Amino acid sequence: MTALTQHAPVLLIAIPLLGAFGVPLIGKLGRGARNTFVGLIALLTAAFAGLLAASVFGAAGAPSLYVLGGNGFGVPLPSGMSIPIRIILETDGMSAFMALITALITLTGAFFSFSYWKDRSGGTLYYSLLMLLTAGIFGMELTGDMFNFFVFLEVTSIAACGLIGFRVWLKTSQEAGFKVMALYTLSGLFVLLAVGLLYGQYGGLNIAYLASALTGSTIDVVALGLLLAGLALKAGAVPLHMWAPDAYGEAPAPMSAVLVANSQASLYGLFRILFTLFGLTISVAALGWILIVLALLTIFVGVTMALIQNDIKRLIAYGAVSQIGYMLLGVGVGLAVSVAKPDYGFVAMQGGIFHMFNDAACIGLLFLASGVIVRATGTRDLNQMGGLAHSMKWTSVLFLIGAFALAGVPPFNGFASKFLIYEASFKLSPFLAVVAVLSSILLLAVFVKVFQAAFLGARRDGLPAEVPIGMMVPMVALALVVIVFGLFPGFFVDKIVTPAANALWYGRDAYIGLVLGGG
Amino acid sequence: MNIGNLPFVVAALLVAFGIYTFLYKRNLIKLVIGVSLVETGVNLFLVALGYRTAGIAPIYTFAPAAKQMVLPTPQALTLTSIVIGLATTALLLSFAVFIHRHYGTLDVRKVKELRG
Amino acid sequence: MNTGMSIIVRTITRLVYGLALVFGFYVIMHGHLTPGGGFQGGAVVASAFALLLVAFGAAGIKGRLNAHLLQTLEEIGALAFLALGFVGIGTAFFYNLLANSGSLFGGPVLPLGSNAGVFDAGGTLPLMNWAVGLKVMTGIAAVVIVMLIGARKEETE
Amino acid sequence: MNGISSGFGAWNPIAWALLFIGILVVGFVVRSFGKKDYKRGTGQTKVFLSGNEEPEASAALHVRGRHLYWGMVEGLSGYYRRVQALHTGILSDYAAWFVGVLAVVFVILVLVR
Repeated sequence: MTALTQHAPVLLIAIPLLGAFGVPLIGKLGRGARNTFVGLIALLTAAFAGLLAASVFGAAGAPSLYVLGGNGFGVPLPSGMSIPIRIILETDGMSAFMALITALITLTGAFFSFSYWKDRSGGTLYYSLLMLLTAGIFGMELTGDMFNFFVFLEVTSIAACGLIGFRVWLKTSQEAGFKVMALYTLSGLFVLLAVGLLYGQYGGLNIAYLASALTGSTIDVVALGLLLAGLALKAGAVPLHMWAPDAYGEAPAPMSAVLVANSQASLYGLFRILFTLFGLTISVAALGWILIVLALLTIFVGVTMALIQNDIKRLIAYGAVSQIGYMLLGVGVGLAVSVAKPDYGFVAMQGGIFHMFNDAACIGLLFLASGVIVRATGTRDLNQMGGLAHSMKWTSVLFLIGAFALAGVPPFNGFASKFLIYEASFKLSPFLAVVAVLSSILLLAVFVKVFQAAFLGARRDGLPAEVPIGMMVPMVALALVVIVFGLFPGFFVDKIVTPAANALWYGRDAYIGLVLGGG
Repeated sequence: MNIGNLPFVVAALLVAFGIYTFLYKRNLIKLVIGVSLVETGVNLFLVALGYRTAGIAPIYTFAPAAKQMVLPTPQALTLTSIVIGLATTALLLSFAVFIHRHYGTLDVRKVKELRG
Repeated sequence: MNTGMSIIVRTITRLVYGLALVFGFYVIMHGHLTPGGGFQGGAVVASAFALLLVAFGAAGIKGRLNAHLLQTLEEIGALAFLALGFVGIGTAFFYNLLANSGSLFGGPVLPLGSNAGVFDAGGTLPLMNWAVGLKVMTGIAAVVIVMLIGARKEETE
Repeated sequence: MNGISSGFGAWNPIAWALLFIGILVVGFVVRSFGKKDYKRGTGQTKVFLSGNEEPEASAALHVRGRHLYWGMVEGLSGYYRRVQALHTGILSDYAAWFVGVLAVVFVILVLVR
């Protein structure tokens, strides 16, 4: 068991990759064999994510190291070297937290797809891309190396755009695929440029080494700007969010949820770079306020644009964009005060990080439910729906749970994290809290619109039947997560969120010291 | 100006041309070319980073024979970035093929069904 | 266009094709000794395939290069690379189990200085080069074939 | 264990849920005081719509998505006109936003450094 736990970080990347390249071969044996294989891979990945989280959170989020190809997996510096040269995976509380999110979303997405994608062709390629995307997201979250971060970023870009444009017979999906791929590539290249700038100055690519060597020169600041803008685009912060509704709206429904996990991984990369790589070598107050401004724009524009959408998936997509803003707000408040480190800064960080998990669970639930609705009615236009609650009782209840949770209605999980964000941002400036609360209320209004338009109304002819059990089980699982995290937030905040926030807020020295020794 | 800085200037120019192409050209294929130009600029920047004056190719057995070797890491980075660029370009061009099939045009200003 | 290009191009292609293949496989085989490796060699081999496609057209190579077979080989190459990573998992992922072991590819590292290099060294590295080379040559060839066929459809529609 | 505290505020969902259930119980108690001698199928149970006839339930009566929040969208039409104009659907504009944000971030970071 300990050996498995020690190898968990690399297995989290290697097993989905095995799945990605194995699926086309297994797929030749038939559909049943393929689905069994994909399910097995998804379960194994989730199990290893659980193992990793158990070991990391068991050690209260202390960082641990995995060196690829070394004489031992914990030896970062070969004899006679002062710079880590091998490929390094470094996991601390934050990485393990993100790995849990990714495992939850990809597992439910894969199992939902078995039923959702049953009567469509091209399933083999679909699962292959899903596995590749999973591997890429895990890679982004676990790597301890800037260049590998870029590589995994591009792996997720390619796999994600393959999935967005997967339905080649749909006009709009091709348009979305081109736009998203072009913007992802452009932002990815700027990230690479920043990596090059850092390498040119310090001669290393390891995050811990770079963090120990950074001086905060003008070139460092330029690199930071490139990284900030590039990753903000991939995370979908306003005004760089225009691709996000296209992407989430046009991808197959379970993949929209995985794309949200992908955006969160980019957000994780941004936080890792701001807190661990740059730390206090730069003006954190200014950076924090840049994040806060982006966050306020994201929250407000996302919600108000969601209000006027008539396409159900595009509407939920704008809702997802606005939730990215809450994470940015929480962590931005934390970053803005991270010199003085007052208590409310840490609370804000907790809120922002906790919201990542909660958002993934309820947005995942909503996208799966929207997939059910679109599949059942054959349209995405809200104006042509109505009365679905007569025949799809369970789906409507699940949708309502997801919508309430996302809008921050107590006692669901969205409220628990938003509560922390409201309280802490109020301490910094009441205006922030006002915008956050107001937008939450607007978001509830948005989902009242969806619920009224799609589920309520008189019984009509040709109402679709309740969804098969294969699609119901993943949705129920996500709804259970939403409710349990809503009813027992204290437990989860103590056990997993606080170590994750600690890793960013206080963990820089430990992160560096683990690789370079001493710190 | 030091002649050794010339590659960096060229890299910056390539990136600038690429962004210009991306922003001001209307044909989707030209947009892909713009992305490729940016990528080439970044790759050139990476390779130029690793260059050492009078350095030799970084072959292990030659190590003591020459004083300086060109840094191998940026070359490995460039190679990886070329591989990724190949995949993204192929994907973008396939999307362009399908867009032309569906929309009958490659004009970026007319491919705007998804808006608002 | 389906019948390929002029007789001059075809004749030159027949001459160059073999050379390109040999050079590509050389680059793959010597990846652990000289600059180059799996991707570069694979790209050279794939360029030979692309040359065939351009010179003889999609109809000319019909039945000789099968996109499905190429994709299967690509998966096998990728899986072989991952399997080589798993070989060393007793120590660490990607650990070079064969290096300096005295078995095949486990030859000793040569002393420094100009020499021809020994093919029988490097442990799992040459094997990884082969895996990557297989993946890249088949992958790029498959991409070229699929895009060519797609473009042809476009023309005839 | 199940509550969270931010140091200046606290949230306990179990206590909230108990309170919620308590309020529901009170509601049912109040409801049980209501009149029980009404007759079904008479005017006593009919929906009162300002004296108008109750329309036949049908799908045509359904308030559809685009009708909801019409007034609010109309009231904010100035804002929506501007914001919707930004989502042009043209890829070059999106990329221009990216370059613009990059420039602003550079200026801020280099100035405050």
